[in-house]
Amino acid sequence: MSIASVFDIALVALILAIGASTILVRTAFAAVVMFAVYGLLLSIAWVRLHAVDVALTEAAIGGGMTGLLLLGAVARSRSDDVDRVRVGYPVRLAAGGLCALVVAGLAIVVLHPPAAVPTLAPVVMENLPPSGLGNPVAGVLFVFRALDTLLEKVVVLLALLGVWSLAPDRAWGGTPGLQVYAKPDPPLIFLAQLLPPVGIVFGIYMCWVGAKDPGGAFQGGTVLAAMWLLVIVAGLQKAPAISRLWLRGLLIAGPMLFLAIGLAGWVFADAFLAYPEGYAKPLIVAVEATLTLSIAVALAMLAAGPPERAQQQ
Amino acid sequence: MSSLLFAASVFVLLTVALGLFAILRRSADVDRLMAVQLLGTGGVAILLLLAVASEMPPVVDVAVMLALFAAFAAVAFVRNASGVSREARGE
Amino acid sequence: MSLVMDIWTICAVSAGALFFLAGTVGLLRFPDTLTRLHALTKVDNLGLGLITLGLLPQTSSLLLAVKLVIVWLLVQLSGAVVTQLVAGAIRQHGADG
Amino acid sequence: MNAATLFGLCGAALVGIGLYGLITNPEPLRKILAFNLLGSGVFLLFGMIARRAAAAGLGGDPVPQAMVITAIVVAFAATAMAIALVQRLADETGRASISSDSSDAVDGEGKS
Repeated sequence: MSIASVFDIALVALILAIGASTILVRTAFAAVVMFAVYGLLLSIAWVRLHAVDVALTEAAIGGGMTGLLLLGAVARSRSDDVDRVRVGYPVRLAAGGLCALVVAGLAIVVLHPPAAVPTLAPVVMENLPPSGLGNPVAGVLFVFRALDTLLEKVVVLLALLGVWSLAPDRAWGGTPGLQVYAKPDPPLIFLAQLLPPVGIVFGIYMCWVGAKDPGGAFQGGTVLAAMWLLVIVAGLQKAPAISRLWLRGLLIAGPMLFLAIGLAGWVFADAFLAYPEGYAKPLIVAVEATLTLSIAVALAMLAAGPPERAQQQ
Repeated sequence: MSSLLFAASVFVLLTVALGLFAILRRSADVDRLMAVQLLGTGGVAILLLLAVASEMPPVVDVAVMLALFAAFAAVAFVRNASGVSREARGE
Repeated sequence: MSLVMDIWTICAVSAGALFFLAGTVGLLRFPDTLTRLHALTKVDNLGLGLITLGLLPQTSSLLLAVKLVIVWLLVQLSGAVVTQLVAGAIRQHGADG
Repeated sequence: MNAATLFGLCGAALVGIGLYGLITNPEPLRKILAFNLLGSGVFLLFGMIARRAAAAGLGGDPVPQAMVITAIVVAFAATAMAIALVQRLADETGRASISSDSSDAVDGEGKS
């Protein structure tokens, strides 16, 4: 057994243990902390699977952003484990049996791969050079399956609309409930002044390097979102009211540009979302840059939750 | 050299696992805050070792990401843990 | 020359790994939350620093080497501040045994 | 056993763990967490498929990898939506659990 497989086995064991403790631990707060740890560990697993793009996304979203999102929910429903309804022993046993069956079924599928593994990698590599990109994952996201990526942005916007529309009537158009709970905290303010410059540079770098190496608009956008949230949480800046025009403009700028270029493709390259020859890379970079901003704002607003306070005039 | 660096990453992974176990054994919520912090340093060390051992330079970017978001998550958790208690005391 | 570099890498990385072990032992053995926090952050940051130093000669480009140092500095900085915050939270809740 | 298979099995086990949590835990927040766990198990299965299909000098098939990236972002959006729903429910009804009022064991599962 090579030392690399020892690493993999240890990592898998740790991931499973942390995953199980996410389910079994008593308080909701502890479960959320475990889930953040789980997300960070999972990004190491993605590195071992040679999927660095995914590792970047998982570290950012699975580890950090989902943690913040869930925490907001925990903080507001502090009724946990006081009079928690426990599911009875027979049900748990039956559920355990069912889950064991599901796992067994999946394991059989995993252990019996098809004789000829289907792969699209050669096709991707063959068609990548005309786009001018060097990162095959970015190629799939922005050239071959651009429609998926466009629709994904729409899904994120729809989810944001859904979250916003869950606000009580009096708070509509107001400020999200990302409250600054406590008095200003000097170390936190220090961090919120020092980390964002680093983070913003790294976010732009992610977006830029995404054309060639692992990285891209999602990863860059998530970093920017996190830095913005950090500044808000530290109380250095107020969360914006969701009725602000600049906010809404930024939200739709990326998808709109993407859509416009897609429609223009009909005229200039005779297919929706096709890029005219020779212009593919500059167009993709432009789309990625705007998408990074839109994703940053959308993810930050999703994590901030529905508006809770009416806008002060 | 590569297998040696792998061995080092296994070692660090095991110490991180042990550390997580030590942290999770305690029942207090504040103790758990340290788990993220532990992953912040240990996870970065593991990723740097992997990046050099398997000659995948972009993995260093994952390490940066991990460091940034471990700090971010830790801030969110601390903010939350302290915010709620202050609210409960009516400050 | 490369042999010297390799020996340096081996020494520094092993020392770094040992510091990680020391940090974990501290986590397991120290009596209260604040001292455990101390063990966790100081020792682990030192371990990470040694590992980074050890990896520097093995990097293929200067840019990568600079990036490694930046990662370490970033962890140092955020680690120091986050530790302060955690310690503040612990003091507020009262450290437990 | 190679690394891809190992992580595939890990994904399968995570699906099981997530499913168990989804069924047995009455708190909506914990259900959302469990569902995320289940989802990440499925993502790992995709990762296994991508890794096995490594060809043309790549470490993995980029198509499933790109799908997983999209999926992670969409899962985040869905989680945000679910949390907002749960919170509104809690605000309206004042209850943190979606099991029915009787603490009957079977209901905890059935009403979710």
